[in-house]
Amino acid sequence: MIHALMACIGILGLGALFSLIFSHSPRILRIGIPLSLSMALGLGLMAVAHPHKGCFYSKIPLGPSAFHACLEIKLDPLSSFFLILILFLAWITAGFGMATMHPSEDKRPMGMHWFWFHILTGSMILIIVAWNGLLFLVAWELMSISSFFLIGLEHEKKEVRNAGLLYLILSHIGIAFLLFFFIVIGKGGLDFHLISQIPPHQANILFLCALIGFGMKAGVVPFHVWLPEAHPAAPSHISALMSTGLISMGIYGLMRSFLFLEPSLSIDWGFVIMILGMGSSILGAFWALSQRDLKRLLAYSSIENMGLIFIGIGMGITGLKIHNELLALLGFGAALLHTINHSLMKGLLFLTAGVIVHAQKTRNLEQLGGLNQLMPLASFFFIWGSMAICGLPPLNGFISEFSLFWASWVGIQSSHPDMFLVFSVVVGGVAFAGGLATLAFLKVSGTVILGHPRTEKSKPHPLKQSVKILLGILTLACLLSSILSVQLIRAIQPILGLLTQTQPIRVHNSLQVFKISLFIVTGLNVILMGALAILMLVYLYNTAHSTRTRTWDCGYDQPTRRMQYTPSSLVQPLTRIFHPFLKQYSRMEYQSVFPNKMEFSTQAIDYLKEKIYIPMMNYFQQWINHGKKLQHGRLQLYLIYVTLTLLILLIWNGMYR
Amino acid sequence: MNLIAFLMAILFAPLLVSIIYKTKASMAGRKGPKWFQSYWDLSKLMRKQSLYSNATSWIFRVTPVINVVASLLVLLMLPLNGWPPAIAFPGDLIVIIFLLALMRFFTILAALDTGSSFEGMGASREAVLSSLTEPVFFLILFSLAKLGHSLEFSKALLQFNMHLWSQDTTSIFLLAGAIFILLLTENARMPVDDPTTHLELTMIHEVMLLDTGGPDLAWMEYASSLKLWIFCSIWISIVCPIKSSGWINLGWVIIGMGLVGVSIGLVESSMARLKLSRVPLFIAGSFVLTLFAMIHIWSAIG
Amino acid sequence: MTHLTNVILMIICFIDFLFLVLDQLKAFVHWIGIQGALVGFLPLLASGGHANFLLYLIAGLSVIIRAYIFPYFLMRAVQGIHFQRETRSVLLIFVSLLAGIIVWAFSLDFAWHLPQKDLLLPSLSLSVGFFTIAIGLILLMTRRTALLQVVGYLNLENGIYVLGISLDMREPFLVEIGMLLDLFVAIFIMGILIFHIHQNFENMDTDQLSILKDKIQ
Amino acid sequence: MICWILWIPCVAGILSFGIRSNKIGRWILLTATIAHMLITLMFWIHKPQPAWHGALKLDSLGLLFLTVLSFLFLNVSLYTIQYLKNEPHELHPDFQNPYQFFKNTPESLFIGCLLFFLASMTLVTLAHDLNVLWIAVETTTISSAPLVYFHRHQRSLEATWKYLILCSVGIALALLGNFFIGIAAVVHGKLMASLSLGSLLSKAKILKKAWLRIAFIFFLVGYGTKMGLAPMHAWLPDAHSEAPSMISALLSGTLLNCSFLALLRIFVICEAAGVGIFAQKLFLIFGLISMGVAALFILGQKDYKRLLAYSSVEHMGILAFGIGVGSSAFFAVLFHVVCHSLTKAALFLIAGNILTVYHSKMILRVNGLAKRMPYSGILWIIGFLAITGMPPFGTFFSEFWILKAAVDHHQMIGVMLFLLFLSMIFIGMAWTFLNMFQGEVFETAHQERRWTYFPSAILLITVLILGLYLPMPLSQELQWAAHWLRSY
Repeated sequence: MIHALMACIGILGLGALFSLIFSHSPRILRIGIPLSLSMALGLGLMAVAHPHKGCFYSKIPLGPSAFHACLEIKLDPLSSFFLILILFLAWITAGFGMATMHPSEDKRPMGMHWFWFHILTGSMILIIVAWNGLLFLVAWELMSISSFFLIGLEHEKKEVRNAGLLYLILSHIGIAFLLFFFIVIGKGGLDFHLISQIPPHQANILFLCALIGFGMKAGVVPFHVWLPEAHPAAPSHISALMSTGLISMGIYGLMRSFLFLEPSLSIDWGFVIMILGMGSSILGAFWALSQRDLKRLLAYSSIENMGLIFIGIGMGITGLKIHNELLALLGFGAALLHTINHSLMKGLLFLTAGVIVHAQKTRNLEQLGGLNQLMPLASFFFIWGSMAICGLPPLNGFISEFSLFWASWVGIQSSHPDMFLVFSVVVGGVAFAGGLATLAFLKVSGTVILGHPRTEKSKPHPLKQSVKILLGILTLACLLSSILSVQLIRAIQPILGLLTQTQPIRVHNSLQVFKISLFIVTGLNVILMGALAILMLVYLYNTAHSTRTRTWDCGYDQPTRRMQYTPSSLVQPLTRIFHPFLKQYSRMEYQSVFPNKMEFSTQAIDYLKEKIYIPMMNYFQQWINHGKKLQHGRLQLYLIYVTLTLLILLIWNGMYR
Repeated sequence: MNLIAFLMAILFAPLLVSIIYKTKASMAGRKGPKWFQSYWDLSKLMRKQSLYSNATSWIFRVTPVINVVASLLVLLMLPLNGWPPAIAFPGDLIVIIFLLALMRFFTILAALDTGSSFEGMGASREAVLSSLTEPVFFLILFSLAKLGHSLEFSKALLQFNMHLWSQDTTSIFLLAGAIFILLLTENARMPVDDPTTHLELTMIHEVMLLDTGGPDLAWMEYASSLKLWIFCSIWISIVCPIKSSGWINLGWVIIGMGLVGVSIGLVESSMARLKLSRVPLFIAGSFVLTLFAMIHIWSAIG
Repeated sequence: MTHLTNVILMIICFIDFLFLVLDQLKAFVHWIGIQGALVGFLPLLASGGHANFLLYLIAGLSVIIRAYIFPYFLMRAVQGIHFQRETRSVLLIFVSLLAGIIVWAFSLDFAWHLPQKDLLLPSLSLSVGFFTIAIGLILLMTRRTALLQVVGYLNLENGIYVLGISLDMREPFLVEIGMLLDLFVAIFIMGILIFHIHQNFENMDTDQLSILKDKIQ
Repeated sequence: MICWILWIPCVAGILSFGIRSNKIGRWILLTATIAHMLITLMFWIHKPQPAWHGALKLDSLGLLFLTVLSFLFLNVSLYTIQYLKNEPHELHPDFQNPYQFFKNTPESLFIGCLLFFLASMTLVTLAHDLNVLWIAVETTTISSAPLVYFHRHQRSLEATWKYLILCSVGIALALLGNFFIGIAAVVHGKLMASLSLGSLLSKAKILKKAWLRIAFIFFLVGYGTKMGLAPMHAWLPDAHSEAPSMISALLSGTLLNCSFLALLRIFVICEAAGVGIFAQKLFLIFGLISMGVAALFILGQKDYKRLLAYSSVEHMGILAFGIGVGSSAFFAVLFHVVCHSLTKAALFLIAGNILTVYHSKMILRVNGLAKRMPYSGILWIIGFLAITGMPPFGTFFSEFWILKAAVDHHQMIGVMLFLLFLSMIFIGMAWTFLNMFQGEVFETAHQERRWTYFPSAILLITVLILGLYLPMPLSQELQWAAHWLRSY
């Protein structure tokens, strides 16, 4: 169904134009944009549903024709997977954006925003289906630019501007690496099917480039700096799309580049990726739990989850290299499962956070509280998402963590003795990251969602019908992707076959045991829910006669709202234990010599950024300032440059002979 | 037959708590509560009227049930020395850990739901400690699985017989020590937490239940006794080198449970509660034991 | 003829050395005029007596422009100027003389390496040409006064002209006229600019012409 | 026919010198440029016969540069007319130094010089003789110097002075290069070839390589000064920042190209004579140095017009790099010439608009373009995307293919440096452009006149279209030109 795919991309392009043209008429946009994205989703589904023998080629005309660039597109199982994911996420987030953004509130026309939104979606689709290096790069650049403009919707604010710039600059640095990668890999021809086998010494450098380029987009730890800045700055539906779809493109790219280089790669890459993954999952969780900003916390949690996905990929690569097929299958499988699951739950969380922030007008966790009493439904969604992301049964996060641990068990059991240690470290790391992430979300759910509102001013805030439906869809999706996990595994089997170069039937057979246990787990989840329901009835009967009163609180006489445990005090024991990693700036303010009012606040800092990147940048800046003295302003000096150049060249020419 | 372990847990879990109390009392030279005092307490609590803070929400209501359901599910997957569990499949040990995490998650949420600063304090401590114990727990269970060559927990634990004992004595000892520390930590036992003190500021687990009363408290107490049983049965299954699924197993279980209960009681009456800032070191001790065990296992295979 | 040519070349060379030690602005203008006149005569000497009308025309134009019009422009530009000299230390003069001698040696050497072809002028002309070019560049690079930079540029152009004549690079008539015209307009504009600089900055010291540079944070 | 395109601007220039009426002068400018454009278009249909004994000849390469020149000049003159209308004729204060008053150059003089500038650049594109080429390039300098000095204040005076002296010295060195080519052509004491391109190319094999190499060095330093290759670029930021914006646009968009064209002509001779590798090596080195220097000065730049000027240095570096890389990059280099000229000119024109509204060239003083000057703001951003080589603009594709050629020719270190410098430049540019574009402003939106942003819009749309679709004739001509470059 090549035509469906082309039509899907075309619709997105048309949608972009449409939103530009009707930029100033929100009423038309309100109909047109959901329509175009729904059509794109439908067409994408059609394209995936009827692949021509699993994949197809086509040539689309793009770029200067004289460069002889016939740009191929292809839909293989890996692409199909991401295609559906991206289209679904774009559809959901666009719906949310339509529902929550009010053109009347700020008078800017929304057309430009939706233009970039369509471009972003379209470019992600193009990346996924691109079967040509040039097309891939074009789409990748478009994705970066369009997401930059989406982040900068409220560019009047300085922090939004800075965040956007940081994002743009870092993605461009990533693109430099990708340019190198695709050009070198495309030496024989830019089309991917022309890629020949790369000699190992080159392959390792190339994979490093790919890792930096795609890692930059995925936001794994040494390259994560943009992520916690950009997500809070962007409007919520954009941060949701970025934190799910956009960073998944990094995963896609990494898998794709792995496929190109697979035969010549050394096993060390598996370890490197696992180390990166562990680093970003543990550090991401650490930073997440010490944040004071709701969206920053979620952003750091994305870093953590990207780390988990990277661990999965690393396991897959290691598995391939030690010829442990099951490990490879499970590693990649866990990575893919977690990509879906993370997208669903992080989408839910970000969108809910958007609702909360929009209603409460602050992202500061210390000021939020008792949301359950103000917006119960949103609170429910948030707790649901938190459960999912903490990997608690019966939701989908549990399934992917289960697969991850299962895969590491396979590694532990493998005949290679050292693998026991390697994968034990992985188990410990993942579990540690999981524990920290749980703490982070306990912090939000416990002190922000539950309890009393911290100020009297907070008002109840009902959700819009459409927002309810969209969030409901995601909520249900979190549950369904857990319940249907066996089907999901079966659906991604062709991808696993592709990634590990294994026959489909062998994939099917190798995964049989895992699928059975997954099936039992699913059964257990159902039992859990069933038992919960039944016992809940018993319990309700049991506690039917109940009264409501004030919190006892050990008989404390006058508890006030301000006395509740705050988010940062909740995690304080941990931040104290790990204070070298969780350096906090604290600031105290008092107003006069005899202070009657004092303020104390702490702020978690990103160790890597503050201690490495910023000093490095400052050093670089000094260096550049020294260089600027070359342009001194004196004509005589400039003439000396010319003469010296001439002399040096003449002398060099003498030696050249 | 597969349900014996499960039924025993349901029936005798509160009794295990009583054993601990009895030991502590006799060490202190008191007579102590009756053997079945825990049961009477539960039934009395069940008959009381419940009282809810107006800060609380559905979380608070659902937590007792989740606690009970999750621990029951775990028990369904847990062998008891020789007796196999009702459900067993590769990877069940992962599910066990996550079910325990689910319990903890909701307990902490319920504590925070009341908006009380005391309970917030307890929740904070519980949350931080559990985030530290979780990786250790994972490592211990995976090491056990490695020793027993199966990700199916019951299958792995069945391997802990004489043969394995004679082969891997050191690592089994180390792991048994590690899991005992974990048992004390997870079940709010003495060097970590003092469930019987009158000072709320020093408590961890109990302070979270300050606002829970009546039937809710009963459910919660029952769930925590089940949790204690869970850890004890894991410990017994490791330590006891004789596995048989016949009635003879009953003897081993009784001896084992009695031993565990008594030893917990002994620890409780001989040790003072650790300073809170020392508790992570206590957990680190468990981690170090596990690490040594793992290195031992590695050197054995490599 | 050769002797005459050599004498002229030596005078040109002498003027170059003079430029290294002079400090009176007006003297510079006078001497560059004299040099221009000498350079302008060279084509006639190079033709070996077979000069045609066009050659006379070009030589005439060249002499008029170089010896009369350029100095006139420059004198106009510096009229009413208060600073009449560019002061430099004696040490610097010695150093620059030394540099001049070294450059002279190099240009003698460089001229040796050129392929031996039929030169229209004695072989000394090549060295003198290069030397004049080098002195022009040195003037441009070391002098602070705008006027002296123009003198340096003219010196450079004279040197190139000497080289061109000696190597028989004479072009078709129109091309040569075009080159002369270009030079003429260039000097004309430079003169105007010097006038403006003089008006705007009180003196012609180009130290003041260094506002435009990249600011450092 | 070929002379017409030279004489029309010349005559128009002389006319406008004589006519004191500003209005007629502007009409003369417009008519001459339109006529120029029309003749150029006619040349596309059929190429004119050579003139002046083959010294003037239009080949594909020349036609390409001529078209860019003509198209750009037309747009710039549209802008210029609007610009001149808004300029005060009396003494007015300098906005950077309000205690100083100055008067503009008389308009008739300005327009006359502008037309001579056009004529001289046209001559560069047509010249097929190294001497004529030299005269033409020298003429471009002296005809543009008064243009730079349009605003007669101290800073522009300084800029003009530096421009004039530095470029004159450079061109003088290029003349020496001509002489050395002459020496190279001497065999057995006899001059074997004249300095016309045709004869040099046909007798390239007998040229002495050693002398040709020295000649090439002189040309590279000489014309390179004019082209703005680092480290000879120093006049460029000063002149571009102080000239009126449309002049900066012309300098960047056309003048630099002309010098590049001159270097290309020399390069072909070198290639034909067998010192192509040597020349390419030098091109490569100077390209990278230029990009590096540009990167150095673009990072943390304070003045947006200087920033654009340094960006021109960078792009000249890219062109030189491309030539240095090897024959498979020639097509992309020529394409890059087209795209860069149009983009940079558009950006300078918008910079002029910004300057008239904000009265400051300081980047920090300018923010919130998106709201205060919506049209210019959006064009500013589009220009940013185009100049930094973002798809789907033509610059992306040209840079991509230059890079690809470099990889294909195993210039790995070059490729890495290229990418490094491009990233650094992107950082500097992004910081500047986006901080100017975004931000809160409290003034109301400025009413923009249509002809202040139309020309740049046309130019940028052209770049966009070139990125998406390259018309057949243009592509053909580019290919022929690239073929001419590599056929010797």
